[in-house]
Amino acid sequence: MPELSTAADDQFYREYILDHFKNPRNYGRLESPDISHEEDNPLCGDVVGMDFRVKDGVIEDIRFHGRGCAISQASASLLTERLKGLPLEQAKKISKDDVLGELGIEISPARIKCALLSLKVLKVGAYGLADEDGE
Amino acid sequence: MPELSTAADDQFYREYILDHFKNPRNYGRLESPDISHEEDNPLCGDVVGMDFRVKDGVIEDIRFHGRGCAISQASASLLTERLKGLPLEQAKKISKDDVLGELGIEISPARIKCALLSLKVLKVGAYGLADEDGE
Amino acid sequence: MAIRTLDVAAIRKDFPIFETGIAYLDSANTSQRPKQVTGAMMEYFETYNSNIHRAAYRIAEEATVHYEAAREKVRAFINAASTKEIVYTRGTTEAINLVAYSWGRKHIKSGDLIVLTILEHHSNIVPWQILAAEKGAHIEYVDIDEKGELRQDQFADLLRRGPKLVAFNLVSNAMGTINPAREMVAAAKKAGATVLVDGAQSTPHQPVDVRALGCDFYAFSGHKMLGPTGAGILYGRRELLEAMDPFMAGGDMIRTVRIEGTTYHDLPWKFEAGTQAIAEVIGLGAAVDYLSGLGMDAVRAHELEITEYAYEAMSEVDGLTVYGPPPSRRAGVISFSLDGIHPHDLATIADRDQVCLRAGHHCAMPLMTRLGLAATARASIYVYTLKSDVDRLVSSITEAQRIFA
Amino acid sequence: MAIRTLDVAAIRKDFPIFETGIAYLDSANTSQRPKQVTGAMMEYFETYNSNIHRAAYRIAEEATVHYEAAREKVRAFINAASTKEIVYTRGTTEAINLVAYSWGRKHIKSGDLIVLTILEHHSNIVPWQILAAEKGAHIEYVDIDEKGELRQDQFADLLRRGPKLVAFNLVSNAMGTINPAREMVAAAKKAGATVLVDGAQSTPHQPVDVRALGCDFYAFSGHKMLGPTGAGILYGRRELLEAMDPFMAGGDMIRTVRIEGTTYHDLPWKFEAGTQAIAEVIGLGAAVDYLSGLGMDAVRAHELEITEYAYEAMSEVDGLTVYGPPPSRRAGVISFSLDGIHPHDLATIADRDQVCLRAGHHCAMPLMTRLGLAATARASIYVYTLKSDVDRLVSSITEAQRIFA
Ligand SMILES: Cc1ncc(COP(=O)(O)O)c(C=O)c1O
Ligand SMILES: Cc1ncc(COP(=O)(O)O)c(C=O)c1O
Repeated sequence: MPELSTAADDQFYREYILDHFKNPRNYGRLESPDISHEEDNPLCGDVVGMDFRVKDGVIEDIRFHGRGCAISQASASLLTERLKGLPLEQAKKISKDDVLGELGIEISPARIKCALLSLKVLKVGAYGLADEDGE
Repeated sequence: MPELSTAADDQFYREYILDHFKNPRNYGRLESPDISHEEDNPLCGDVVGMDFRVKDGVIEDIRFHGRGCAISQASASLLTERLKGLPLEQAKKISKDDVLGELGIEISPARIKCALLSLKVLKVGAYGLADEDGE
Repeated sequence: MAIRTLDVAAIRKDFPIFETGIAYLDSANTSQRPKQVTGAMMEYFETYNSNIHRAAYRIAEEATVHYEAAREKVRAFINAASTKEIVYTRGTTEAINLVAYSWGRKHIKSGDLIVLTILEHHSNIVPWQILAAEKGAHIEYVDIDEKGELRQDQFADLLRRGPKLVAFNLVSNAMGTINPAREMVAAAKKAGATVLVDGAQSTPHQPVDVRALGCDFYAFSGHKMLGPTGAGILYGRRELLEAMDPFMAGGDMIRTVRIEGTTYHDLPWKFEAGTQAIAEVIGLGAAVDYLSGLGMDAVRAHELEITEYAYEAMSEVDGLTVYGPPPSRRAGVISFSLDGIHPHDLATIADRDQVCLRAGHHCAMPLMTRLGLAATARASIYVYTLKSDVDRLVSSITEAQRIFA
Repeated sequence: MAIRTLDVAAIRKDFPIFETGIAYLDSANTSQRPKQVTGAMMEYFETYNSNIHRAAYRIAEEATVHYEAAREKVRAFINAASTKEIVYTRGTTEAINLVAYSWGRKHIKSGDLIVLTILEHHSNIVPWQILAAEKGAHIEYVDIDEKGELRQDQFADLLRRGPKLVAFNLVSNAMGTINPAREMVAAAKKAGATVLVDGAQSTPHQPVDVRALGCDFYAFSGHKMLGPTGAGILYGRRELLEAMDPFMAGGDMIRTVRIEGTTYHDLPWKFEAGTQAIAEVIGLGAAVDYLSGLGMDAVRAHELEITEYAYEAMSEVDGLTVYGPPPSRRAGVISFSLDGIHPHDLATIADRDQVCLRAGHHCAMPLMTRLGLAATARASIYVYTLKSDVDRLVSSITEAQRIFA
């Protein structure tokens, strides 16, 4: 059998991922946000939405909401931490690898979509980039 | 491998089958026959037709024509020999096994249709029995 | 007649994959395949590999004989009247699409009613949605009650409106519900409908008799019943199949092709265009032999035993909800959810223990929407399932609860 | 770049069937399959057997990875731009029917012209006949000249009439003619037609580059190129596939299914409804690896050598007529007839010597009618064919002539 990146390693549900899942940062909604966008992953039902307040090109405040698996929700929570206070221009440069790297665990192909859902919300919502190849 | 009836035996092209193929009996057409019918086997292009003269329920004269492989033509020739002078009522009783038996060789599944084409001409032509299951 | 019991230890020896140590609880998705099935395919590949129907040499005749012998095995297995009623397809999905195209395009008209159920697999919904949109027909879905069983009162009401077609599964893949198919077919026929039964989940797991069932069409997949991928069956009553136009066209399904026009072959070959999945059909024949050898009553009895065991074990887990009816009225499918733990996370944790569990919508999104769920976890069983597979699942669940506590 | 030569003795060791002693001269019908292909299928069955795309455990991911890796192999093999353009089907026939349904039903209108050739296989005729009859379109067939090559003058005339669709095979299975496909596609595209190329006989036997070819659709079968039965390919240019409706509907080809309506998955999965022929696709991937390893230039060179040898040997037989062009312009297919001996009788006699020869209309009845023949005998070759296989054929022919003298 070829080597596959696999979820079957003990690191998968690392403490801080579980922590972000159970105690999501920046969770909730903003009142009259400048940008608000939601995406879902119909295959597993994960939903992530984000509200942004932007001032002088900087993400001044951010909240996310949603439901779904630990990966999708922890990944959204982690992303909001990174985004808060970031110039939009820099936010644009956040890549898939950045997000996966931040999770710090091997994500199996079947769970990649969960991990990247919040990035999709950012890309499509905050600067209208349709993530054309989905994944 | 399971045992199959097979064409791969030395008896297949027995002398008298070749003889019937090369020197077909009752070959040709009848003038104003009482019954005339033709069938073909589109898959291999075999054609057999028969003309019958019937008097008092007896096949008084018969001719066949056609083209195709040795099996189909020899089988037609053999069948006409058997039919000539036979009451129609008895002709009706001729079965597949009779025809195959008369050929006296093992016919492989792929060639059964060749061997039975002339019987089909008899059944459909002489007394309108659609041979509903093909072979 | 006493029902034999399965010798599961002996059965498992026929499945080399179990040497990997997996607890395979996803048989409703696709089953494992025994050596007898792959061996029949390998025998074809290595000793008489050739095309069927068209050739004039020994190994091709042998291939043809095996290919057609499998059809007779399938016929006997579901008690159809004739092999003319057994059409090879890739699986249930192609079988249903064949009916939607060849029967549906001809018979469904504007304003016609098609009755489905909320329990259906996408393969028994989407082809009808497309057909209905094309023809201006409309679809009604029989709902379920709180036990996950079809609302027969509603079904009766819908029948009163004279549907042209009624299509439903005998067993739901998403909840395991065994529908009262015989009664439903009888009522639908009485109402004048043509009836298609999706047998994808029933054929592998219980005795099936299409004539007793009385339906017009019956579809199932080989890969869910120990056969290889790539081969499945459409059963159709002969009069209906005779009156239908071909679905696909090409080699082998024709009698004569002329520039001026074409005539078609007899049943069942009229519906089998092009080179078929020969090795796979031969493998399916071997799967039918294998199941017949076990006895379908024994298969059902074994599955009921494991299902009851699982149902009980899982009922004892705090925060675990099982969907659908009690074991006696369900097949070996247990759909469930855990408070606070997403099914995908559970499946990933189970996977660490080599427990193969399905998580998702099970290709039954309308049912999920109806239940207000995005996804469930699903354990499904078969002839090779052990009680210890269930035990392993339960300990994965416990482990997940520990992690997510 | 020097073309490698095939080590046929080594190749034959990969095909256990040759231990039976057959001289297999029916590869245009279906090829034999090497251990590498059946081995890849067995590896799936025995170590990671599971369904794809839908599951959340390791072996299912492994199955998905292999299934999609085969798509990339096929893409590279025919030099398509993207794996989105590679759709799995059962074979050439299903691929062409998919286009006839999903593209044809939408684009072919009353009065439209469809151009085919008299060299076509039934699979590239009958779907268009049915479509034309349904839509009130009509079909013209490009004829052949006395050498068995397409009459390009007539093709040019037909193009002037602005056909909507042009469909033809790159290599004829009945006569072996290699058509000047690149020029024909270019001319047809210039005339505004959509172009489908039937690659069933070209893909296995010569290098293929669909982008250089420039066609819109290209169809072929795995089982003719060392792959298992049950898996084939439709290549389609992305814009065309994007704009097409799904062919079959069911599991896996959807994004969301709701009672109110359904949205479809991205390419290529939009066209892959239901459980696919997973093991077979994996086997096809292994077949592509095998052929790529040999090098398609080397494959063609070997076949040309054997074809020339056979052509010469058979030209020396009294009363033997070979149909079609000289070896340099034909693939490894030799269609012929013997004076006074029906092809079926010849095939039966050859079979006694374990020589596997095809006899019949080769699913090309319009061509047979055009040639005034009911059937021909056909010898066809592949990577494993030896000159001694040809010698055995010639001695079977001599034997038949002795018997029928
Ligand atoms: C030129 C050509 N087209 C189409 C086909 C049909 O292929 P399949 O039977 O694999 O669908 C064949 C082979 O039989 C062929 O030779
Ligand atoms: C009830 C039901 N119907 C239809 C299908 C579709 O079967 P297949 O994917 O083999 O075509 C399935 C399985 O996925 C099923 O469980």
